[in-house]
Amino acid sequence: MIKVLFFAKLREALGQSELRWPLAAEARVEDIRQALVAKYPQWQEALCAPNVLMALNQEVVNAQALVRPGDELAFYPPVTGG
Amino acid sequence: MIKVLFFAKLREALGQSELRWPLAAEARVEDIRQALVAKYPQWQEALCAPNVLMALNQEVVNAQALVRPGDELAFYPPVTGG
Amino acid sequence: MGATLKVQVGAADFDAGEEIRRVQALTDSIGGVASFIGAMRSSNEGRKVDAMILEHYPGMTEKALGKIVDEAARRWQLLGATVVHRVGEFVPGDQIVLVVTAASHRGEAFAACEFIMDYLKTRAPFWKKERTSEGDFWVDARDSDEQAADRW
Amino acid sequence: MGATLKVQVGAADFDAGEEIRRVQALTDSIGGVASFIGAMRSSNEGRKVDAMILEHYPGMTEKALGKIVDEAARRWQLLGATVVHRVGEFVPGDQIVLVVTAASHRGEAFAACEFIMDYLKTRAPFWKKERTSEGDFWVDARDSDEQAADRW
Repeated sequence: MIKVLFFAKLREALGQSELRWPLAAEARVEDIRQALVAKYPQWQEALCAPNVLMALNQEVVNAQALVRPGDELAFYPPVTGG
Repeated sequence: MIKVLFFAKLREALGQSELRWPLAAEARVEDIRQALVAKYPQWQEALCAPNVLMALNQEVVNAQALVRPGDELAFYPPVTGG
Repeated sequence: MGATLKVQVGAADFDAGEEIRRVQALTDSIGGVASFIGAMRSSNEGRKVDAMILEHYPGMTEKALGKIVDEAARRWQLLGATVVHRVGEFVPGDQIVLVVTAASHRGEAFAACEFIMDYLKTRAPFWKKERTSEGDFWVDARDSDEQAADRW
Repeated sequence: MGATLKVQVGAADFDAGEEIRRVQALTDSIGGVASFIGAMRSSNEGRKVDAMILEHYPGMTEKALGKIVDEAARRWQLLGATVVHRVGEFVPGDQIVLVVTAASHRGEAFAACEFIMDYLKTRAPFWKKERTSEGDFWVDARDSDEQAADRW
């Protein structure tokens, strides 16, 4: 099991801020994104947009990073703080 | 008559902070410096040092600027504020 | 000597003068303290903004800011630094972010302060949503912010 | 809109927080306020300094600072700026100079603040004399300050 988080515009587009996702063995971030889209096809456009960023255990990663059971994975749009 | 001012290290080297200098017609800053040195030869080294700066009526000028009766002329070393 | 670094994220407003004083008091080796306050403006790109909501990623925000400040302290040998970033709802004129940096000389303090702001703008997980008379809109990331961060 | 610019030279200490607040309060078009405080350090180029005397050219100082601030306001479209420069005798830790600049965006506020400091260091008639256990010494102008001013 992993925790998956969505923020800001992406959170609103998906209508969801957090979910638990079954994960028995390690997988790439991109594999998990594709599995999410397979289950929720209406997420395709927002979740696979080229500007979507990813953080694994609160560190920025790219789509090839390895996710392990127990990890926290986040998807979010470009940041606009400050 | 003009007012001549000296500041900081230059003031200490000349042993003087201010003097009145007779000026009947306009003259260049350099002419006044040479006249001062003619009267006070011991000022030569400090007053003619290449890093000495000049201000005429509180505006930075070069040695060719024209001084008129009633003006305020200042000589001082490179500034070190801030 | 290690630098004293502080990062704070929360809804509470800050007192810039007080935060600056704390940094100044760290050591009398400090020759320069630079600071920056970001505030909410009453208009953005030509449209009037009534309010703003700032969302963040709790936990990651503090880590990301901590890393940025550590990096600045290392690069410019800071003697002290403080970052306070607010979250929640804002109206025009409200303070949003404060960065204070202290170093022996002004060049280091200025560079570190600007670096922290540029990195924070492009690397810390905050998102702004503007409330206008025509509805609520998420603020788009600016290319100019990305370019500013790429300088360093 | 014209910028509100303030220049103050005197012996009195300043409250940076208060000066920043005054600039912030000018208009809610302000998106960024940059500031810098220069302080007296306990050592300079390796030698311990017990006290410092700051001499200036009354009258010209205010004019020179006014011109520098006007130039900064024009170049970076400032919404407000304040410069306070103290004179007299100082001990380590004492505040010497404060520069505050406000603009719509942070880049302009930072650039103007650094420009004012760089110009002030090389163009305003102030002179520092350091008091050490080996006697009093006039501080020499630094080439690095001249180079910093030449950037702009």
